[in-house]
Amino acid sequence: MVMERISAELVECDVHTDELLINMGPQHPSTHGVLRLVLRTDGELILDVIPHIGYLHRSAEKLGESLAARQWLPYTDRLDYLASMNMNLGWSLVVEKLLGLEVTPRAACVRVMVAELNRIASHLVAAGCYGLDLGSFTPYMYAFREREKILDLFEAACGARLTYSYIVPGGVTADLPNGWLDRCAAFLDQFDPTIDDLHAVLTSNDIFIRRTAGVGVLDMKTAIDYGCTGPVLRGSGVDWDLRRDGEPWYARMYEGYAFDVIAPVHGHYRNEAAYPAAPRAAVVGDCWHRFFVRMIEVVQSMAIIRQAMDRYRGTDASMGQPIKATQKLPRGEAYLETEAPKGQMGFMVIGNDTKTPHRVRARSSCFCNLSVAPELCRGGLVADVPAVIGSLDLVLGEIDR
Amino acid sequence: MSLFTQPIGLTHYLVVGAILFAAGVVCMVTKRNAIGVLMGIELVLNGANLNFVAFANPALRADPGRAVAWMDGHMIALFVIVLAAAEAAVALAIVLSFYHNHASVDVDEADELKG
Amino acid sequence: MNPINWHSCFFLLAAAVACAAALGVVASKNVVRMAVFLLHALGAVAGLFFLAGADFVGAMQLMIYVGGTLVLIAFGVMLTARRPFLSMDTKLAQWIAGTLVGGCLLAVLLRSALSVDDWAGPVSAAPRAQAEDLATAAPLGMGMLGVRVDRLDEPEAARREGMSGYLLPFEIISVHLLVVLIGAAYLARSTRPGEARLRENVEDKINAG
Amino acid sequence: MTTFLLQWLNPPWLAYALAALVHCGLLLALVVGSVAVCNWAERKIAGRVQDRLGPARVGGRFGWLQSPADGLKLLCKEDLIPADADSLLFRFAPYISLGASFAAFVAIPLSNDWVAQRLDAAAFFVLAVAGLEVFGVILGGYASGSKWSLFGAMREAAQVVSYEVPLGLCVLVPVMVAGTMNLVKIGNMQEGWFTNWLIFHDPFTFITFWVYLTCAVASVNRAPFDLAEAESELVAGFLTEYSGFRWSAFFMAEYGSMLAVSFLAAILFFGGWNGPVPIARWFGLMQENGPLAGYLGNLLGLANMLAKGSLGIVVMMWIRWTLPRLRIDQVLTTCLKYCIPLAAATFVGAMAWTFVARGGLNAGNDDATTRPGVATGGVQGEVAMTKSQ
Repeated sequence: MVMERISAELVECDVHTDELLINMGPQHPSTHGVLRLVLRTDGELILDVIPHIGYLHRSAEKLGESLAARQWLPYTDRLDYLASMNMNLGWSLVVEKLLGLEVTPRAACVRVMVAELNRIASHLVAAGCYGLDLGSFTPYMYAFREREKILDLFEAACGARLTYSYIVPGGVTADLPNGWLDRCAAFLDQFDPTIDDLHAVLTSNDIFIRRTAGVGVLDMKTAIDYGCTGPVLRGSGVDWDLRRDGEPWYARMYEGYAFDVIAPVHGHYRNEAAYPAAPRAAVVGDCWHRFFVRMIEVVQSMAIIRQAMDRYRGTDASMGQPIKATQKLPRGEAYLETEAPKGQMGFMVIGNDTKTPHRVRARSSCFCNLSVAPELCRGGLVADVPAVIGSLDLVLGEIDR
Repeated sequence: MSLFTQPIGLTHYLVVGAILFAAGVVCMVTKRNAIGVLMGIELVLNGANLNFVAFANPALRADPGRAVAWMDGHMIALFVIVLAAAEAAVALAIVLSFYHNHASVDVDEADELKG
Repeated sequence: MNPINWHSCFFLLAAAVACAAALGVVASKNVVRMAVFLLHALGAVAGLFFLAGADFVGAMQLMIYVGGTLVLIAFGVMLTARRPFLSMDTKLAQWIAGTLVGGCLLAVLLRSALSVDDWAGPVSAAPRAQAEDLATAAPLGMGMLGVRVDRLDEPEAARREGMSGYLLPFEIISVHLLVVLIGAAYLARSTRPGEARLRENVEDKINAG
Repeated sequence: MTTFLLQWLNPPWLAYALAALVHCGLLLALVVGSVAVCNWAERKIAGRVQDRLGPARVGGRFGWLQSPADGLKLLCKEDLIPADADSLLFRFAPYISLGASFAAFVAIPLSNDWVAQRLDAAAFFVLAVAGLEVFGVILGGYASGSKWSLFGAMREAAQVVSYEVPLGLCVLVPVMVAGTMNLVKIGNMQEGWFTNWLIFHDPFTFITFWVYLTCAVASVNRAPFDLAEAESELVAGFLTEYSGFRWSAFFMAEYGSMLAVSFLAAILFFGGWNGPVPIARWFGLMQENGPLAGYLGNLLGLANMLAKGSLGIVVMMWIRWTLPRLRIDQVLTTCLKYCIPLAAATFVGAMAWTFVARGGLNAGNDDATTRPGVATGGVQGEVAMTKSQ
C-alpha cells in the first residue's frame, strides 16, 4: 500500500530523471523459479524492488480441505520441492499432534536422518545456485554432484528422487533397506572433504567476498520484524533454531543429539576456529553470513546424521503404522512449526471429525524471507539483486503454494 | 575510368576533406539535437585533419627526393584528435547536465543564461 | 590501357565511404543512426590517413576518435535517447539556410582545391607504396620530445629553425587535457536538482508508512 | 602467389583480386577455424574444471563434431527481430563486431614473414581496431529495444572505454623496451633462448604482463569481467534478443578478439614466433638459406604462435570457469584504482630500468638489431634508417 503510493509519486515527479522500470522475471535466470521482481532503477542503482508472486499458485491449501490428511501429503512434497522430506515431516508432525499419535524411536531416527540429509541437499542447491547467481558456474556442478548422491540414497529408501512422500503421519512408509546405513556413512565420509572445495571456490574466494560481504545487510531487528526465519534469521546473528528451541512435539526428535546452532552471535560463531574465518569486510546479516551459515549447517547436519545412524542401530525393528487415508481427524486444531532448511515451516490443520480437514494452512518461511528483499536491495546495484535474492534461498513452490 | 588508373594527388584528398567539412557545417547548422551538432563538429575537424595529413605527405607535394614526411602535419592532426576527444567530453558533460536540468537536448531551447 | 592503380582504388573506396557516410550523418534524422554513419565516416577517414602515409595518425584516429570519442558520443546518445529526442525534425527554412551556407563553403573549398594544377597528381617520383617503409611513430614521438628527426636532411639553417620540436605544445596540450577531463567529471557529477528532494520525499514516506 | 597468378591470368587485375581473395580466405580460415576449436575446447575445459566429461558423443570419442553441429543448429534457428528493435541497426551490429575483431589480424604477424600488412604502428593498430568491437555491442544492445540489452550496452561502453587506457599503457611498456611499435621487429628482437623474451627483460615488464592479462580479459569481455552479458543479472545483456546467425557472429567476434589479444601478448611478452629454444637457428630454417628453409621456419613460427595463442585462450577459459563475476563498480574500480596506476608505474619503472641498467640513450646503439633492451637504440635505428633513405 505504502509502496504503491510511493511508486505513484515517483512516476509523477519522474520527469527530470532517467528512471527505468524493469521486469526481473518471471522468466529470468536468477529468480529461482517464477518470481517476478519489478526493479525501479536509476542507472545501475536500485531505487526500489517490488516482488510479484503467484505464478506458481496451485491452491494447495484449498485442495487440502477436500483430501484426507494422508492424501494431502504428496502436495507437501511440492511446496519446497528441494526439501520434500522436511515438508513431509512438518505435515506429518502436525497431523500426529492433532491425533496425539506417537511414532516409534526407530521411525524417529529415520526421520532425523532423511530430514537432515535433505537439509544438506537443499543447502547444496542454495550454495550452488548462489555461485551461479554471482556468475560462477563451477560450484553449481560440484554441489549438484553431491546432491545427486543424496538423491540416490533417497531413491534407495523410498523409490523417488524429488517428491518422496516418505515421512507420513504415523511413521515412514518403509524401513530403510539393507546396507543403506553403510552407503550413507560412505557418502558422508567422501562428502566431508568436498565441502572444502566449495569453501575454496566460493566462501573464501576474493571476488565472492567482494560481491557478498557488506551487501544486503539485514540487521537483527528488521529480521525479527519481518518474520525472517532459518539461515536468514541466524545469519543476522539471532541464535534461534527450532530443532533446539522449538515446541517439544518437534524438538524432542532432536533430544540427545549434539549439534551447534550456527549463528554469528556478537559477530562470533561457536567453535569458529573449526571453520574458515569470516572476511574483514563481512558484516553480520550480510549475504556472506547468510551463505556461510548454510555452509556450516551442512557440517552440523552431517554430525546429526552420524549420531542418528548410531542410535538407529540400537533401536528395535518396530516402525509403527502409518495412518490410513480413511483416518478421521478429531475436532480441534493443531499448529506446529518445524525447522525446514529455508526457515520455519508451519502447518496448521483443523479437524472436524471427518477424514478431510476443515482447514489446512501452511506458513511459508520463504514468503517472509522474500518480504524483506526490497529492504535489502534498495540502494544497491542491479548486480546486488541476484546476490540478495540468492542469499535468501527462495523456493517459489513454497511461497505460492 | 581514369580515376582508377591515375595516381592520387593532393586534390583528391582536398576534395574529400572539403566534402566532409561542408557536411559537418550543414550538420551543425541544421541539427536540433545537441549531440547531432557535436557530430557535425567532429566531421568538420576530420575534414581539416585530412588536409593536414595530405599536405604532410612528401609524395603529394613538390619536394622530389624527400623520403620523410613532414611531421608538422601529422603533429597537428594528432593534436586535433586529442583535443576533439577533450572537446567531446566537455560538450557531452554540458549536454547531459542541460538534459538533466531541462529534460531536453534541443539546442533551440538552450536560450537562457540561467542554469 | 594503363594498369589499375590499386592505391587509387583503395583511396576511392575509402573516400566514397567517408563522403557517403558524412552525407548520411547530415541526412538522417535518427540520432543513433547518425552515430553509426559517423562511425563509418571516421573509420574511412582513418583509412585515408593510412593511404596518405600517416599510419600512426590513422591508428590514433581509430583508437582515440573512433574508439574513445565516438563511444562517448554513443554513450551520450543512449543516455538522452528518449522518444521525442530520438529524431527531431528541422524546419524547412533551417534546411535551406544550412544547405546554402554549406553549399557556398563547399564551392569555395572546391574552387581552391582544384585551382592549383600541381596538386592534381603526385609530384614526387618515389611514391611510398609500401606501408612497411613508413615510419612515422618514432619521428612523431621524437618530435613531441623536441627532436625533429624528420628535418635531419634539411640544410642547417632550416633545420635549426624547426629543431625546437613540439615539446611545448605537447606539454600545453597535456595540461589542457587534464584540466578538461577534471572539468568534464565535475560537470557530469553535479547532482540533479529535484532529485535530492525526491529522494527525501520517498524516504519520509517509507519512514512514515 | 601474385606473380604465379600473373603468369596465367589476364587481365592482371583479376590475378591481384584472386591472390587477395586467397590470402583473405587463408586468414579468415585461421580465425574461423580457431573459433570452432575454441568453442569445442571451451566445453571440454569447462567439463574438466567441473568434474564432468564435456561433449563426448557427437562425432566420436572427443565430441569433435560438437562445434560444427552447433554451428549448423545456429544457422537453422529462426531469425528473430523484436518488434521494438531498430531493425537496420539490429541486423548490422553483429557484423561491426565481427569485422573489427577480424580486422585486428591484418596487422598481427603469424610468423617472421607471414603478416598481412607490416604496419609501423602495428601494436597500436591492433589495439585500436580490437577496441572497435565495442561498437557492435553498443549498437546491438541499443537497437534490440530491450532494457536488459540497453543495460548490457551501457556497461560495455563504460567498461571498454576505461580498460582501453591501462591496456594501452601495458602495450606501451614492451613497445618502449623494444623501441618500436612494429610487431615484426618486436618479435624478431626476442629471437634466441626464452631469456630473451620481453617478459623476462626486467621486473617491470614481468608485472606489466599480469596487468595486461587482467585488462585483456576485461577488454574482450570474458569472465570475471563479462558484465555486458552477465546472465544472472541481465538475462544475456546485449545478446538477449539475438538468435541464430547474428548471435553466432557476436560469438565469433568474442573468440576472435580473444585470439587477437592472446597473439598480441605472445608477441609482446613471449617471443612471438620464436620458441623457447632457438630451434630454427640450429637447423638453419631461415630465409637466407633458401625459400624452403624459410618456409619451414615460418611454419615453425606459426606453430609457436598458435601454441602461445591457445595457451592464452586456455588460461582465459580456466579463469572464466573458476571465478565469480565482479560487480560493475568493482570492475571500474579495478581499472581506475589498480590497473591504471600499476600500468603507469611499470611504464615509468621500465623506462628508468632501461636508462639505469642499460646506461642511457646511446648504450643500445651497438647491438640495435638483434638484442632486446634496445629501447632508445630502436629509435636511433629508425632515424638512421630514415636518414639512409
